[in-house]
Amino acid sequence: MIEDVRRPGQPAEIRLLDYDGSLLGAAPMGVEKARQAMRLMLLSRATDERFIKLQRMGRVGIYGPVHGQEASVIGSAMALSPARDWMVPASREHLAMHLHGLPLATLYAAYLGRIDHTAVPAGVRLLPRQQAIGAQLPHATGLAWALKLQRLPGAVMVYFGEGAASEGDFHEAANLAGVIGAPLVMVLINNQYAISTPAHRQSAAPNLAARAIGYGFPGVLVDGNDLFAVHAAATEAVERAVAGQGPTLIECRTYRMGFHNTSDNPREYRADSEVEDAAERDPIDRLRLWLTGEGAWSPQVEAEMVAQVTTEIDAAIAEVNTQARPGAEAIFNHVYAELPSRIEQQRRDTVALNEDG
Amino acid sequence: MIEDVRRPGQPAEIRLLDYDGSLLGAAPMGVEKARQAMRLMLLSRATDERFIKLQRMGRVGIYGPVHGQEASVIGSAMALSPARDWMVPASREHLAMHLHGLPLATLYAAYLGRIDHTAVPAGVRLLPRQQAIGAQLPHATGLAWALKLQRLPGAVMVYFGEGAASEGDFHEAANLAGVIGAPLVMVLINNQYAISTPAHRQSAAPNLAARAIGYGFPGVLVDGNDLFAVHAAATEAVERAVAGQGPTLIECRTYRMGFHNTSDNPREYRADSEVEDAAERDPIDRLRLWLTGEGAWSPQVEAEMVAQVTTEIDAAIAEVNTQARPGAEAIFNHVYAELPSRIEQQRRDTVALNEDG
Amino acid sequence: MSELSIIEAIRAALVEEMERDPRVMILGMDVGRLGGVFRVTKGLAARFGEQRVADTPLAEASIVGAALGLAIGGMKPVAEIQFLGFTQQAFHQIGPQLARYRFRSRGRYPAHVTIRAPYGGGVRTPEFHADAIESLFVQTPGLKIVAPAFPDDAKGLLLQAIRDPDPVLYLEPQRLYRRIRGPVPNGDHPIPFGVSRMVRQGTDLILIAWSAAVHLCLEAAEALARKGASVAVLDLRTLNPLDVDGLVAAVRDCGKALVVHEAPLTGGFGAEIVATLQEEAYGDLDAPILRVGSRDTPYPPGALEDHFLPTVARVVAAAWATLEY
Amino acid sequence: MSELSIIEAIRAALVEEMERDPRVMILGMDVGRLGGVFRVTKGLAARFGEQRVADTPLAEASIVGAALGLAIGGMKPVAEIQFLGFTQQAFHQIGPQLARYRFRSRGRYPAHVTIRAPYGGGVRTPEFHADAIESLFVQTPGLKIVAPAFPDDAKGLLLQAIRDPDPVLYLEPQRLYRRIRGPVPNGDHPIPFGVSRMVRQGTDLILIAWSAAVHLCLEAAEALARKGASVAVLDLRTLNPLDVDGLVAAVRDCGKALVVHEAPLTGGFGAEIVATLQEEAYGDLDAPILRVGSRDTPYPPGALEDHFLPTVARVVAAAWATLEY
Ligand SMILES: Cc1ncc(C[n+]2csc(CCOP(=O)(O)OP(=O)(O)O)c2C)c(N)n1
Ligand SMILES: Cc1ncc(C[n+]2csc(CCOP(=O)(O)OP(=O)(O)O)c2C)c(N)n1
Ligand SMILES: [Mg+2]
Ligand SMILES: [Mg+2]
Repeated sequence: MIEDVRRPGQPAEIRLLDYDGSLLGAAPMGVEKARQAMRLMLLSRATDERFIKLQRMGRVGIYGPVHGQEASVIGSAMALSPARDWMVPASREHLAMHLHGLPLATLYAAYLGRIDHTAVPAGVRLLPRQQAIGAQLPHATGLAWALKLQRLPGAVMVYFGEGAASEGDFHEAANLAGVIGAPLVMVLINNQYAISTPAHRQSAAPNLAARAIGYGFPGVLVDGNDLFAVHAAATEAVERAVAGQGPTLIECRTYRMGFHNTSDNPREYRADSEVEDAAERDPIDRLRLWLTGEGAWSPQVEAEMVAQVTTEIDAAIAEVNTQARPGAEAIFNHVYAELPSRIEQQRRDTVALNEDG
Repeated sequence: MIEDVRRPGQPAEIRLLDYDGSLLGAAPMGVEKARQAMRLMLLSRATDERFIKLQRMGRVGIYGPVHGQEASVIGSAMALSPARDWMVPASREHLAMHLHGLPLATLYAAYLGRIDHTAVPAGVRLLPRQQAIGAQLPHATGLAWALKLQRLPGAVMVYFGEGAASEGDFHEAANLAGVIGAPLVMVLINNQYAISTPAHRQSAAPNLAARAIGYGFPGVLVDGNDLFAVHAAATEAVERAVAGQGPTLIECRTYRMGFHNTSDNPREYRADSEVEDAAERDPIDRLRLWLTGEGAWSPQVEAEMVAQVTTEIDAAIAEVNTQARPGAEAIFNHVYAELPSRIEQQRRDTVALNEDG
Repeated sequence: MSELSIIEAIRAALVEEMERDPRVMILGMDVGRLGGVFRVTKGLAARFGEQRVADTPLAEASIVGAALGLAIGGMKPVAEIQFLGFTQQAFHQIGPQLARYRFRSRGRYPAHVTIRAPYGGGVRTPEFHADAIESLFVQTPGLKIVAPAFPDDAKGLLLQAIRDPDPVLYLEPQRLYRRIRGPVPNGDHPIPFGVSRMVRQGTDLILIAWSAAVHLCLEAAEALARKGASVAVLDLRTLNPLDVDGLVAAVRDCGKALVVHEAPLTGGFGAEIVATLQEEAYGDLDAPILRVGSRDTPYPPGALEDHFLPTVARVVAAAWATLEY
Repeated sequence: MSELSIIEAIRAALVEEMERDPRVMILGMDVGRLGGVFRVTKGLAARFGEQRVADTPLAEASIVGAALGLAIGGMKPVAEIQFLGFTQQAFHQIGPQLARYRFRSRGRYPAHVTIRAPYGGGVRTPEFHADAIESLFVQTPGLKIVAPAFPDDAKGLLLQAIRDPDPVLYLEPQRLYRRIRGPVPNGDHPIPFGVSRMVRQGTDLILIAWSAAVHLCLEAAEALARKGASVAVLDLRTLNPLDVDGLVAAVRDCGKALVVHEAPLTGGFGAEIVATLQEEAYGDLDAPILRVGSRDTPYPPGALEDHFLPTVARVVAAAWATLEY
C-alpha cells in the first residue's frame, strides 16, 4: 500500500553542456552572451582570490568564496531584467549582485569596513546579503506578492543553499508563494555542503527540486556547473513568473570547491579526492571548451580578460580605499527614521567619548 | 524544460471501504475489532456532545470537537501497540489518547479545571496535548530518534492538521526524521480547515502526502473517513518504522463537521451545503453499513453501545467531580524540579493571600 | 466623537487608513472572510477585497517575513498574529530581520510594517493565548512597541503605527476588546509615540502601567482613595519609545512610584522602568519602586489565572507598603 | 588541577559526562566530524561515535525540539546552537516548549536538556554571531541560564547543567574561548547554580557582571585601583536562578554598585538586577545603581563594535560617577 515514492515523479538532472564542452541540447545563449558570462565567472573567481588574500593580510574579517558555483550564480542572474526584476541574495552570490546593478565598490565596501558605502543604490532592485541562513526567503515571497498585488511586471529571484532548504523559513516561504501564485524564482544552490555537513546528512531526499510538488509548483533539477542548463531553466522560470504562472524552484547541483569561509578548513571533514573529482566538472573549464570549439576563445583572449577583471577589482578596491572609515556615530544611523531621545543621548555620548579618545 | 510536476508521482487517495459500506479491497481487521473501533467512534462523538453541552453550561472553557474525523483518529491509533509505541497528539485526538492508555477521567480533568489530575500516568507512552500548532512535531522526531539510539523497539505516531503542515516545525521535523531514519509515523489529519482557512488556501499542493518525497520517505494519501484505509496505512507504516525502514507520512483526507471550537461559528465562512455534502461521507455511517452487512450490527446493538459509552462518560465525569479543585499553589508545582528561593517566596505569598481572601 | 469599544476603534483606524492609502493592506490567519478570531477585521475583506485583506497559511514566521518583503515592494502591510504568544514562532523574523532591515540596508529599505497582536489574561484562554511577553521585544532596537488601554488611544496609536516608517508591534488588550467603551474623536487623529498619559491625578504615589494593567491600577487607585491616599495612574502607551521625561516628571511630583504589569515579575519591562527612574530621578525618590507582576511561572490554565495575574489586592498591598515606607 | 582554556574546560566536561552517563549525547550543526565551528566537540565523534555526537540539518527549531523529544525518550541531550543569535530561529521551541514541558505534563516529562551556545562580541564576527541576547530568556520560568567567565566555572557549571533535571541554557563567552587559561580541578566538581562568586574584593563599589563582561570589570577595577578606589567584582555565574542573597550582601558591604553587561542597555538583565537590589537593599544604597551596556542599536559590523560594546573607559567613567555621588 505504501509505495516508495522516492522513485516516481523525480525530475532528472538537466544538462545542456557536457563536461567536454559539447552541447546536449539547444544552447540558450549565443557566443557573445557566453563570453560575457565567462567574463563574470572570471571576475567572480578573481574576486575570491583577492579577498582571500586580503583576509590573510588582516584587511578583511571573513570571506566566503564562490569558487565552483559560478555557473549557478551567473547563469541564473543573467535570466533577469535588472530594470524589471528583483534579486534577493543569500550571501555567496557576489557577481549576481554586481550583474544586477550593484557596483563592485559597493560590494567590496562591506568587506572593507565602509558600512556607510554599502547601501544598494536607489533604483537597483536588490536586497542586501543575508547572514541568517534562509531568512531572506519569506522576504522574497513578500516582495513577489507586492509585485502581484500592484500588478507590476517582474519576477523576484531568491538564492539559498541546500542547508537553508532545511530551515522552516524555506518551507513557509515556498508554501506561501504557492498559495499566492507569486512571481518567484527560487534558486537553490546545492553546493553539497553547509559548512562541514554534506548534503546527504542535510536531507534524505534524493533531490530537493522535488519539494516543489508539495507547494503546488514545478521544481527542476539542473547541473549547476552547466551555465547553459542553469540559464535555460532560470529563463523559463522567470518567464513563467512574469506571465503570472507562479513560482518555480530550481535546484542547481554544484560543488563548493573552496572552504566554507576563511575560518574553515575543509580537510577536517572531506577527502581531497572528492574535491579533485569535482574539479573535473569545473564550470569555467566547461564553458571554455565550448567557446573554444565555437572559435570564440583562446588563451590570449582569456589572459586579456583576466587582466581586465584584475584592473576592475583594483579600481573598485582603490575606490573603497578613498572612502572614509565610518565614525562612531555610524552605529546610530538608520536604526530608526528618527532617533528616540534616549538613544540620541547615547549617540552624543558615544561621539563625545570618541572625540576624547 | 520545466514540467508541471504536479501530476506525476502523485499518490492516489486510497479507499478500502466505500460510501455504501462495500469493500474495495481486503478488510484490515475482522468484525470484532471493527466493533471495537465503532465503540470508540461512538464514544468520541458522545464525548463531543457532552463537552459542547458542558461548555454551553459554563463548566468548560473551550472545546474543539472531533466530529467527522473519528475514522482518522481511531483507525490510526489502533495500529499502535501501547506497551511498545508512543503517541504524540495535537489537540483533537481524544479517543486515540484514551485508546493508548489515558483514562477518560484524566482526559476530562483538563477540561474541567483539575490541573493536578491531568498527568499522563506512568507507563503510558503518551505526550500531553499541544496548543502551539505544529510544535509537537520535532518532539516526536526526537522521541523516535531516542528509540533508535537506544535500540528500543517501537514507533512514534504523531498527529497534526493540514494547518500545522504549513508551519516550519513540520518541515524541520520531517526532514530531520528522514535523515535519522527515525521510526516515525506522521499522521496528517486534513480536515479541510484551519479555523476558517480552507485547505486550498493553506497550500497550493494538490495533496500534502507528496511532501514526503522531499524528505526521502514515503507519503500516502488515504480517505480519512474510511476506517479501513486509515488503519491499513497506519499498520503498514508502524511496521515499517518498527522494522527500521524509517518514517512514513499519512495524509488522512477527512472533514471537520463541527465548528473549530466552541468559540467559532463556521457559518461565517462556509456554506451549509458543503457540510451537508460531507455528512454523506460520515465515517461512522460507513462502518455501520459494513458491520450491518456482516451481520454484526443492528439498531439495538448500537443503542446498547451508546448507552454503554454514555455510562462511561458519566462515570468519568463523576470521578473528576470528586477531585479537589487545585489550590493557588498549583501554579508553582512542576515549574522546576525544585523552586528557586525567589519563586518559593512568591509561592508562599500566593498561598498566604489565598488563605486571607 | 463616537462611543466605541476597543475592537471598534481598531477597526475604524484600519478602515480609515485603508481608504486613505491604497498601499495599506492586512494579512494574517483568518483575517479575511472570518474577520479574524476576534472579528477585528470583520467586513474588511468584503469592503476592500481579499487581495488587500488576505488570509495566509498557518505559519507566523512567513507572515512577518512576507510583510517585510511586501513593505520593500511598496506596500504598507498590517500583519495580524493571532495571539502575541505565537510571535515566538516568528521571532527570528521580528528582531533580527524586521527591526534591523533599515539598519542593514543603510536606510535603503525601511521596514514599514505594523504587527498587531492581541494578548493578556483574564479571559480563560488556552495555553499561549494570554502570554504577556512584551518584554521579549523591549531589547530590540529598531522596533517600536505600542500598548493602548483605551479606545481613543487604540485608534490614534494605530493610525500612527500604520504611518510610522519604522516597524511597530501593536499590542491589543484582548480582555478589554469589548469590555470598555469610550469616546473616540472622529476623523484623523494620530497619537504620537513616546508620550505617556496621566489617566488619574494624585499626589502621594504614582502607579505606572500599560495595556489592561492600567485599568487594574485605576481600580486600585480608587480603592486606595477610599482609604485616603491620593494615587495617580500613568499609562505609558508606548514602551518604545519610552517617555522617560514623563516618567521622571511624574515621580518628581509624587516621590513614590509603583509599576504594575501583567507579565511575570522577573525580567519584565517593570525592571527597566525602575532602573531608569532610579538612575534619572534618584534624588526625588522617597521609597523603593516596587513592582507588581504575574508570578514567575508559566501561564497556568484559566481556572488558576487569578492566582497568577496581578490583582487589585496585590496592587493595593504594594501601594500601602510604598506609602508607608 | 590542570591549566585549561575555556574551550578545553567545556570539552573536558562533555567528555567526562559522556563517559559517566551513556544517556548523554550531543547534537547540533557540524558538531560531529568537524567538532563544531569552534572545535569545542573536536574528537568527540571519533571517541563516542557519530550516533552520540550527531550532526543535524541546518534547522535550529528542530534541534531544540528534537532534544526535548530525545529527553522524553530517555536521553540527556546537549544541543549546540552554533551562535546564540540563532536561538531566535528556535525561540518557540525554547520558552514555550522546553521550559514549560515539565509544567505542562505535571511533572511527568522533565525536559532534561542543555543548550550550549557561544555568544558575545569583540571578535569581529558577521551579523548575529555576537548578539548578547541573554535577556530574551530571563523571563522564561522553567529555564535556567548559566554564563561562566572562567575555565573552572565553565567546566563545573556545565557538569551541573548536564545533570540538572531542568532545561539549561549554557552561554559560552566566545571572546574568551582560547584567550584565557586557568586552573581547573581535575575530576568531578559540579558547581551549584544560583551562587555568585566574588572574583575581586573591594570596599567602595561593587561591579556586577557575568560572562566576558566580568573580565572587562576586572580591568576596570584594576584601573580604578590605580586611582585609589577599592572596587569589588561579582561574577553572577547564573542568571536564573539569581543569587539575590549574594547580591544583597555584596551591596550591603559596599553601599554602591554598578552593573555591566554586553547586551544593549534598555531591557537588558541589568535592569532586573537594579530593580531587585533597589527593592531588597534600598536602605543600604548610597547612590543609584548605574548600568553600562552596549548601545541601543543593532550589533554593528565588526569594525564598529568597539563603539557599541561597553569599554573599560565607560565602566570607569560610570564607576567614578557612582563613587563621587
Ligand atoms: C540561521 C543560521 N544558522 C546557522 C548559521 C551559521 N552558518 C553560516 S553559513 C552556514 C551553512 C549554510 O549552508 P548553505 O545554506 O548550504 O549555504 P552555503 O554556505 O553552502 O552557500 C551555517 C550553518 C547561520 N548563519 N544562520
Ligand atoms: C502556532 C500557532 N498559531 C496559531 C494558533 C491558533 N490556532 C489554533 S487551532 C488553529 C488551526 C489549526 O488547524 P489544523 O492544524 O488544520 O488543525 P485542526 O484545528 O483543523 O484540527 C489555529 C490557527 C495556534 N494555536 N498555534
Ligand atoms: Mg551549501
Ligand atoms: Mg485542519
